[in-house]
Amino acid sequence: MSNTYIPIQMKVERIEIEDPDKALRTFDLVFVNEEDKKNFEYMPGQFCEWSLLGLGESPFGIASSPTETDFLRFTVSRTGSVTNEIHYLREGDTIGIRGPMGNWYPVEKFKGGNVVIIGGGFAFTTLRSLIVYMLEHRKDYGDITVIYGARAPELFIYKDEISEWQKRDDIDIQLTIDNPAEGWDGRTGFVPTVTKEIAPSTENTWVVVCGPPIMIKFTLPVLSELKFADDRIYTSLERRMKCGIGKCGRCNIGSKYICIDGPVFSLAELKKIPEAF
Amino acid sequence: MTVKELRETVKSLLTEGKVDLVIGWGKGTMPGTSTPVFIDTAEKADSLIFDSTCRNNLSVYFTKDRRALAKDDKKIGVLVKGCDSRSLVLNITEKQIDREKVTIIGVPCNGVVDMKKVVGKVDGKEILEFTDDSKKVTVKGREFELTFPLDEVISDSCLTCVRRDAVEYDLFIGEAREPGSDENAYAEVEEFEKLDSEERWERMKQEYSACIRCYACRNVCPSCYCNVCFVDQNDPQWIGKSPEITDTMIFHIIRNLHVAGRCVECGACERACPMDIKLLLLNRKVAKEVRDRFGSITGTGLENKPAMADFKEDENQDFIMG
Amino acid sequence: MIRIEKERIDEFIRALMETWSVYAPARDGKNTLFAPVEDPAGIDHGIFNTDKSPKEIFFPHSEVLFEFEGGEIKKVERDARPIAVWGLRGCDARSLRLLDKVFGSAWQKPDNDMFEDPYWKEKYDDSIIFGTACNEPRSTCFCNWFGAGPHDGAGMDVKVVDTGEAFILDPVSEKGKKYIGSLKGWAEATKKDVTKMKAAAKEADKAMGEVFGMDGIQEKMADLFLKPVWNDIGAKCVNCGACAFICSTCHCFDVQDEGKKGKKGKRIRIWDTCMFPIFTMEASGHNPRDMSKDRLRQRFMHKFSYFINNYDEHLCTGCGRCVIVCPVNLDIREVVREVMACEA
Amino acid sequence: MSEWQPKILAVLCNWCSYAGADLAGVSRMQYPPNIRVVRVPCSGRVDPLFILKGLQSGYDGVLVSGCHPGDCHYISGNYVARRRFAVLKPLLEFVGIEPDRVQFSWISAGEGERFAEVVSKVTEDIKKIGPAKRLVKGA
Repeated sequence: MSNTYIPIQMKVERIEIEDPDKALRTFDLVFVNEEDKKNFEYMPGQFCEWSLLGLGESPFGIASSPTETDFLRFTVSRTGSVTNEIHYLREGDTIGIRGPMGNWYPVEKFKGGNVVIIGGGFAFTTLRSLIVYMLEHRKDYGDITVIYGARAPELFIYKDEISEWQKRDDIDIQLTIDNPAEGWDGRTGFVPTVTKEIAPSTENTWVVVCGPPIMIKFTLPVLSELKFADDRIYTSLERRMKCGIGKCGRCNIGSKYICIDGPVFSLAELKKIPEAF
Repeated sequence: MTVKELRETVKSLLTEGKVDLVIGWGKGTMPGTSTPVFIDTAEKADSLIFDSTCRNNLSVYFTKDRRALAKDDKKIGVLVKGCDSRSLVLNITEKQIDREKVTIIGVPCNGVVDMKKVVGKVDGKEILEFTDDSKKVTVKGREFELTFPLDEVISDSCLTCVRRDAVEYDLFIGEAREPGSDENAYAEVEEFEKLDSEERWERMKQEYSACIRCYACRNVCPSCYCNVCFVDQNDPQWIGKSPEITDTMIFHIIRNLHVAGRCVECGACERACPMDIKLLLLNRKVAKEVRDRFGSITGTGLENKPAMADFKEDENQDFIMG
Repeated sequence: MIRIEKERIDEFIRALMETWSVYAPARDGKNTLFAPVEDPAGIDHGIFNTDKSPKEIFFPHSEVLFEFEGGEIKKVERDARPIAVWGLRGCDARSLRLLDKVFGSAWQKPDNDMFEDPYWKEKYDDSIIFGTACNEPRSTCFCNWFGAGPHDGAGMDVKVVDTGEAFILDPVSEKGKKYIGSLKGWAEATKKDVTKMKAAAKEADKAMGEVFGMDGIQEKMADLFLKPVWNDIGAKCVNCGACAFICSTCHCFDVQDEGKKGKKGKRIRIWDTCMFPIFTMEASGHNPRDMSKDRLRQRFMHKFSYFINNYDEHLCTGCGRCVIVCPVNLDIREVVREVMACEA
Repeated sequence: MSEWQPKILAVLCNWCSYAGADLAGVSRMQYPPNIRVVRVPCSGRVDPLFILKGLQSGYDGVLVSGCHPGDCHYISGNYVARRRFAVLKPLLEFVGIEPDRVQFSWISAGEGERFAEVVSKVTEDIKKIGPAKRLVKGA
């Protein structure tokens, strides 16, 4: 019998520091065993439990796209004891992960439509996965618009990649920071306001929102104002998790478990769940 | 005191607008039980009771996350036995409750019944009816009816209690009695002290190995009101969460030290324990030390500082290496 | 159906112990629980519902998921013998069924491949349940609210009825029939036994309280989610975990590592409960269920609304343990009554 | 066979006892190498949890030492600590922890010699009662 509680072995291949405070690090992991690599199939929006023996586990969204077959990418913010320890990892260290877990952004449904991606801060991880995936299957999708906000210019993650995307003409990247800053000639203002300014067309368009709860809370009404239907808006939820397989009860909201029924929900689904916000 | 007096008093307090809410006891769903009730209209006051089944210490509702209750502008009345009033006094001295906002209503207590003792009297048979007065208890079951003195079935904490009536109150229903002498209050502790060290450890281990870590003892305790209890801290996590004996013992020892000089020995923890652990023995040991060493008896005066927050320069320090 | 005279029950259990690891009601200090049987004489056949629920046989309070040393992971092997449980009441037998829906594979959501829990399955799948019919239900029992009764055999492999002088073993499931069929040297139950069994069942049914109708409770609960009724119900709750830890169906758990990083240690799962604030407290300090009443509501929503939506049953079997242990007498039956009486 | 050596946790206040330990070292005084020192700002900082955690994780004894009464750098830290220990010690004995397992002392910055004596005494006491078994996790 397969045992989903037992982590698989991964090796840290590359580490990148994302922000000047060194509180955000991106890790590229490679599989230690070829067998695990073969069995590991995932989609943008799914997550993994990082498993540090002796410390415990923490869930993180997968930032790499299934089209990037060589590695799994995660970006981890330092907040608690597990993430603190993760920040001490060096290239070459081995760690365990369990996953992939949860559902994913409905990329099949999005086919043939336009997609607006709205993100904030370091919650951009699974959105990166989604963008890379769609760029790889570019002809399946219509216009792709990305609205990405951060508190300050240096707090965007994946900066190099974003500037590469900005050079392309098949994706519209709109960056915004909270307050004007020296050397920044892009947009300023909070994500909900900027979304209202940009006012993407609802015509055959899907929206994915992922960011801090406060951003989501204020962006959703803007989208409704712009006349996006509830079943065309998707977001990703977060709760404290342990088992990741719908048993331990921690991430239970309404009749759903975020770890197996989520983390991706449409606004239409969320409106039926008490406690979702 | 009659129940009628009690209800009438509460009713007039509510109708005269002297209080907005009264916390008291109502009839429970099983024979020999009561349940906390929150009375905010005069009509509801008819559900109030007071008898030997009123074992909850209602001061607990002023602390915990319901501390909002005490901070609201609401004027709150609360029914208290002797021990409960001491909890209130402690919470007032610790600035958790504003004395001005609380109306303390004393009721005469003759000890509260420990249902486990009652069940023991009838060999574990189910009790279907329970009646009591200030002297005796009568229980009925399928094929039996038995009457015995109240004193034989009251909680251990009540057996040695010398402050059965409120030490601080605005109103007292009936006549408040003067406290007795607590000279022999700790005979049980002294008995245990006589055992040798090995024996004490084995008994403690036996007793506490039943703990299921439900924290009912902590949560019913009016003195235990930290926002985040040390046992719930997880970054760093001090104590393992499994029912392993050393983790369990450390939880209970530290909890006892946290309520040292703050425990009123009401016995709410012991009565709340689903595993029937004799929790109070440790509390009483600490209370005895606090009384003997620092001359302090918790919750007996609004002007007293809690013992562990106080000190004297020339105190007995016989336990410090010479 | 076979008949075991009471004097020979130890003999029966001893035979069972040859191939099975047997659990039965026993007294441990002041409390009663299901304990591994070392000597059949130690079984207390007269215990009403054990103080601790039998879920811990299959879902221990603290269970090692695996051990580790450095980076190596080693699964702990358990006793290879299958488990037999003797003396389980109907309510508890049905509780195990409910837990099997969550952990095992007795039931799966139609549109969702549920993960199987290997630690549960390795114990429950091969087990055999000898249930005891309740001859004297108590005033805290309310199994009849859930369509069951004191002599109900659901969730059991073999139903055992105490007729006074003998235990009558009535196989319920295929597994039970096979086992009883394989036994030799026991007399068949007589006509008189059957009459006595029927009389006992009738007597027990009579002793139960009135059934309270719970139709539509899941929608009702959902409609009342934001209503002030929860403030009233939750006012007296002190948020301890006594009800959840004593409950035969509550199954939330925490996963923790014990030991030191890079050294020897183990990953364990431990019972946890939605009643504790720490249950949902996030690393940022934000707690989605911050208030006491939010947590109390979650427990009842799970039992009487969410679980029905997911598994078509209440997550409660009416054993009455929580009614007995609750330190503030917050009676689950009263909660249901209050909810059902409330206008949405 | 060599004699069993206990492992002892010494929690020392920064201003007096730790300085006393320092002096003992600088003056090249001999004392048993069984202690592992944790420096805290004041004996008032010593949470009973530290002591129990020490025993639980396998220390055979715990020594807590602070400034003499009246000498506290924070005026009254050691007075408050003294009350705490006055309750903790009998309570630990009550549950069956050997009396000598956990000890308290006052050692000033100038008492290097006394520090060496105290450590020797504590080590001797604990050697007499043997390895800790009660309250040790996994024992």
